[in-house]
Amino acid sequence: MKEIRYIWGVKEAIYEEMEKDEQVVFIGEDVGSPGGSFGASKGLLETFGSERIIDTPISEAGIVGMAAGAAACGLRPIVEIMFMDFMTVCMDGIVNQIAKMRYMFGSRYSMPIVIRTPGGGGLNAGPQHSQCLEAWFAHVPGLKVVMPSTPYDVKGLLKSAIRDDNPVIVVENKSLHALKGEIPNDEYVVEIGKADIKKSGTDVTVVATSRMVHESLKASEKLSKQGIEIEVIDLRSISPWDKETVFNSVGKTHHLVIAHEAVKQCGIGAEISAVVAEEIMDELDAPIERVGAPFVPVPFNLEQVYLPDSENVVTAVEKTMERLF
Amino acid sequence: MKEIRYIWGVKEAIYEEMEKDEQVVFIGEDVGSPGGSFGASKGLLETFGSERIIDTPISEAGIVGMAAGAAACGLRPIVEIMFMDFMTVCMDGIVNQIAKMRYMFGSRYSMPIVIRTPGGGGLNAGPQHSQCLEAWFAHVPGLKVVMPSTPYDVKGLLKSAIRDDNPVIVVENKSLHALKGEIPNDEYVVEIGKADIKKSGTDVTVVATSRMVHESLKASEKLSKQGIEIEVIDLRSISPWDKETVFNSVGKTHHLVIAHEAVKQCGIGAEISAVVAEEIMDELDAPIERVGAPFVPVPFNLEQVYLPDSENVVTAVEKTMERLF
Amino acid sequence: MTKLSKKTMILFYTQMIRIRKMEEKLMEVFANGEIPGFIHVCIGQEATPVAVCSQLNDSDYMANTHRGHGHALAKGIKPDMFMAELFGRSNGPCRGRAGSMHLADMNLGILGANGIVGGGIPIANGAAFASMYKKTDQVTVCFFGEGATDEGTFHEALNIASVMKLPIIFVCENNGWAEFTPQSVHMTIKDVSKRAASYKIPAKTVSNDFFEIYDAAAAFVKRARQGKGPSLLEVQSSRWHGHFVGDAQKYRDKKEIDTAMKSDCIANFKKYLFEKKILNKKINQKILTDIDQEIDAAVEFARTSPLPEASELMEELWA
Amino acid sequence: MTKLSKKTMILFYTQMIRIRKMEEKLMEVFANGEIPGFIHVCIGQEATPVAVCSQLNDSDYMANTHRGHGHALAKGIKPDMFMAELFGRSNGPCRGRAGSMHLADMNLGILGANGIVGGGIPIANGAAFASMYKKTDQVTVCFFGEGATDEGTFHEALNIASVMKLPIIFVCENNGWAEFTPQSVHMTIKDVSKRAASYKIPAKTVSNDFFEIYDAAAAFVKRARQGKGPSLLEVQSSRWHGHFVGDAQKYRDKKEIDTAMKSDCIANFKKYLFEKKILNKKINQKILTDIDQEIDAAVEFARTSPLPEASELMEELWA
Ligand SMILES: Cc1ncc(C[n+]2csc(CCOP(=O)(O)OP(=O)(O)O)c2C)c(N)n1
Ligand SMILES: Cc1ncc(C[n+]2csc(CCOP(=O)(O)OP(=O)(O)O)c2C)c(N)n1
Ligand SMILES: [Mg+2]
Ligand SMILES: [Mg+2]
Repeated sequence: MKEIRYIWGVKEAIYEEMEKDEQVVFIGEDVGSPGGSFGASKGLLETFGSERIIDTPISEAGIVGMAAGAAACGLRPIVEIMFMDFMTVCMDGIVNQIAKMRYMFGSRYSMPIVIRTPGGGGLNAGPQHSQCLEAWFAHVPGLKVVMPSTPYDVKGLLKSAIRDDNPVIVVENKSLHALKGEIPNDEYVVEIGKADIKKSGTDVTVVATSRMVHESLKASEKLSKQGIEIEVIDLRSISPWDKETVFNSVGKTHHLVIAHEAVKQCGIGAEISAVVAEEIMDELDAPIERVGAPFVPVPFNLEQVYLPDSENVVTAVEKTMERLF
Repeated sequence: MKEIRYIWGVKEAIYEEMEKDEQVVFIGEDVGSPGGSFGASKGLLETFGSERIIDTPISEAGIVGMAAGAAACGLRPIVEIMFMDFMTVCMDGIVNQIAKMRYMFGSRYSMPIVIRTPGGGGLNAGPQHSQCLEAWFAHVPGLKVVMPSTPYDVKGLLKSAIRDDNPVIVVENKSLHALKGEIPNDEYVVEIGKADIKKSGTDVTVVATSRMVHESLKASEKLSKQGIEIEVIDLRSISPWDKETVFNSVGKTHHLVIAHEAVKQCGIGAEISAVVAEEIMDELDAPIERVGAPFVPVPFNLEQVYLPDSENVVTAVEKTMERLF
Repeated sequence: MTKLSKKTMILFYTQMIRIRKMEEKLMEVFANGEIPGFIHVCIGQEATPVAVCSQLNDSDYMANTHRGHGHALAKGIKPDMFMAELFGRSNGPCRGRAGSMHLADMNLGILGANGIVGGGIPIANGAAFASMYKKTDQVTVCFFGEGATDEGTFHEALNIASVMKLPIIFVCENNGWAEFTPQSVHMTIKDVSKRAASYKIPAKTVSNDFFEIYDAAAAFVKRARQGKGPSLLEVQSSRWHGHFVGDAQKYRDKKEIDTAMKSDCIANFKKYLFEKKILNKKINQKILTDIDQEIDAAVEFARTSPLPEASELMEELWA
Repeated sequence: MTKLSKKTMILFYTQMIRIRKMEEKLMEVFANGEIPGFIHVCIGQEATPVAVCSQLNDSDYMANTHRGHGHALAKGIKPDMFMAELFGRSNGPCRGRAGSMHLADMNLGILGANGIVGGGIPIANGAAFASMYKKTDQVTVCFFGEGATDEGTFHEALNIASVMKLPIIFVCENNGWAEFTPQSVHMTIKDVSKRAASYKIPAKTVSNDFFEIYDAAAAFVKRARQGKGPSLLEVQSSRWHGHFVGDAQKYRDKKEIDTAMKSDCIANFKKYLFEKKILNKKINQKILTDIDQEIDAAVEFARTSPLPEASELMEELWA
């Protein structure tokens, strides 16, 4: 085992897969000699050269479209979109082209594309650099969406994403980039679509994504002191998401809280809540609670107030415990 | 009363509001002398001239951005995006700029913009001309989203949208454009955020949007024959949506089906299902059922199989009736 | 002017005729209600796809637009396969899921028509990048209309192609109309080729004359194949019919259409062949008859091809 | 060269000094951790905002970018209000919700800095359209960097401005760098002004010399005010510091920075003023001292301004 930072997990995954497979190329703004705005490609240019580490103009739609064509012709591009908020300038490429090309062209070829992008707040970067838009992509058939929360998961999931023959959106969280964690020295991957129980418990299931996994773990410590043992499920993949793990846990705890950083309305939490209520309503001893950001843009100054945190998880857990039929 | 087509309701709303308020302008591709791809602006150029009916290049991002600036400087632009699928090429303008400008600039001015766009299938127009993406916009704080289903509603809601000092996305459905319906001769508006009970009933609440309202009404006829009286609520606005009307109905029927044309995952149905299950779970005598499109792109050839219809509503209603606690 | 063998010229003529007759037949079967959705025909513009695609090998790539029948046929799709796709049949190259507006066939390097104006231009770059990366000598041709050059993707893609020196030829078929809007309403320049200077890309504007297009395309394709980078070819083309089949063109001056029809790229080519005695009435008649038969057979093939099973809907979203 | 009164020239000099000293102070307080988020300073580029905005009235509009402090100050924002916004205080023009990267003040025609590269360009068109529509003689100035001209929005917006003949002046501050990437990596042309030809928009490239910028801007603003349409002004500017404060510019040749610093737009202007005896040491010292005081006061104002209440978060999303 070794301890690395989250962003190094990203880099190691790219590095290892590029070494293994010549068809993998990495495309983005400032990803060459600068090594990327968050350092994900530091040193990669030196190893793989400018043919495989491609520094582009500020033209996200152009980049994503190029990745689409390259994938259709046999390459396996990884695209970095510097901030998730910038996905708004290349939605056509992602949604109308990449997500649909395989299916609409008769399922005759594959579209192995990874789009990596950091979302979320934490840098006081304001309304146009802090959004969590993953639910949009989960609403689009033909895209897989993962949201790793630890160095271990990001490395393993990114490697799976690169090997996947389908388009995968990999959503990082800026505030996790510096997070340290252990990973094996040997090669490993994390399967897309599998959740991970980050802490087991018996009283309340907390399904969390990305940064909110850590907030839920923090909440867990506080709640433990009150005698409440929550089970923290790190969803890891939001499309497809791991119904089995969630259902098993709810079947045990009979209480569910869902926590993400995105606003609640039409977020992935709504989907999970809906599916649980539809399919295993009888298992619930109390209404499901969702934790998410308030329904306003992310303000530059009040980010700390804005961001959902462990306190919100504690409150939601307590609320769902209030009532026992 | 008079009978008009849905698309004429659109035009009448624009016409009346442009007559009343000089600040209203209409911007889009082929909207001038051609009168718009679906005829929404037929004849408007003759009345209002090319200063107010603005034919643009094929540059959706440019158009939407222009509307943003114009609204910030006192105009009240209505933008036509020809197909909802093309919203993908102008998401930045809508999401990062229009939705946020008021709030992020200190709530010191208003952003009266309407973006009209037809979504949905029905024309066999294939994967890039048939999508229902309204949930994306409902996920964005700062946007209102309406989905009128009748000539009456579209005229009234569009008029409200034009008068609203906030950005409103008006989602039409192409297959409804030719629909006829009665509207008053006198002026009226329909309030944004208010649902409409299109048919009352006692057994199951069916919350539907847009075209699925009509499918639900069709389902209602079939179900009546089996002795099941559904209450069909036309949500009309999806952000904000009318919790009160939905809750009242569920409080009466204790059964809920939600029907929309978009795919279920992370659709607006997930949100409604989640909110109902969270806030009034005790009212439910059976799990909520959602009706939505299958999780694949809209194929050119199998559109009829793809589109959710009255049969799906019937099945969902029957399923939710199977179980009575 | 490039020297072409008689046989080759007859072949090009045949290809142009095939496209025109195919479009005419499509208008007919569409009017019958046999084809769902909407279709955009390229009658009047046949010279460009044939002149440009004749420079290409099967392994070269081509991306095109909603008005894409001519390009697909010129790039080598068989009429029966083509028709089956437009009829939405399961045996079409896209299993009928794509139809006219998204037709693709990677076996022939056809990257796909596109329902999004400007949507295909960055994708074409990707194909060009892939072949450059693999160090093959493949080139990519990307067709689009003058209307598409107002989209941001046109700009981004040409800049990227220039920076990366991609082996790609951008071909703008300037037919003067974007749906119901004439060029003068949506841009202030006349020659779209001027836009290439923003990226230091060589460019040329040619008329709708087959040989002019052919020569310019040959030079640009050669350039790309030699690794010298992208270029932009603009053809002053003309659209005879409506934007889509069923559009009565009420917005358009009859005289303008008449003028366009008078300088028919096919008629001019035919006249040349007759003058040069490459073609005579008899051969011409045979060509027309053969193509009629071929097209009738394609329609019949499509009509009798299996409609998709409902179960196909959910098949193979994922690789 | 335009004739300017001594008083005016002193004013311009003062404005440039104010911007530079403000940026220097910001680097200091940012390093202290007093300003959240990140900030982009425009040291080295001060001539452009001052020369351009001096052509404008309060009622004229201006849209700018992440590197927007200079533009906002030149367009008339008071240092204390400016600083309060950057400190995230409730009494800032945007209630502290915008900060550096989105600062706007519609009372001064400041449409807003923008966190999205290229995001502000179409918005500026909208302001220009509004004033044209209302038949005022307002003009709009839109600032952006050379990196932004690779975005599709640049292309779409310039084309629209041309077609609509909007009263707008596009000003590209070409500082040679987009984040950590030099211009040559992301475009193959040198003069961004060449891109205006795609839209038949008059354009000019000038050096970082105040008077050159001033004269070119004056002509273009006059043109716009007379209803003659849009124009593009490119300034060959230079960025002395990192992309954001804290960026150590390891990717950049020291010599290049030294060269840039040697042709300092402010030093050159000052030299001219000294030579022409418009400025002397005494006046200069007073200007510097006054501005130091003004800036200190602004920082003090911001520091002592109220932090937002948590309850403000949910206030007035809707009008
Ligand atoms: C992004 C987008 N905007 C608008 C449309 C609608 N549309 C389809 S074709 C067309 C005109 C295209 O004109 P041009 O590029 O000149 O091609 P032509 O039809 O003349 O071949 C438009 C506006 C679209 N399909 N996609
Ligand atoms: C759409 C988008 N892509 C990327 C970025 C990240 N980014 C911020 S500033 C910048 C460079 C801009 O360069 P330029 O336009 O030359 O302006 P300068 O910083 O030199 O003033 C980039 C890439 C962004 N903010 N928005
Ligand atoms: Mg055209
Ligand atoms: Mg720059």
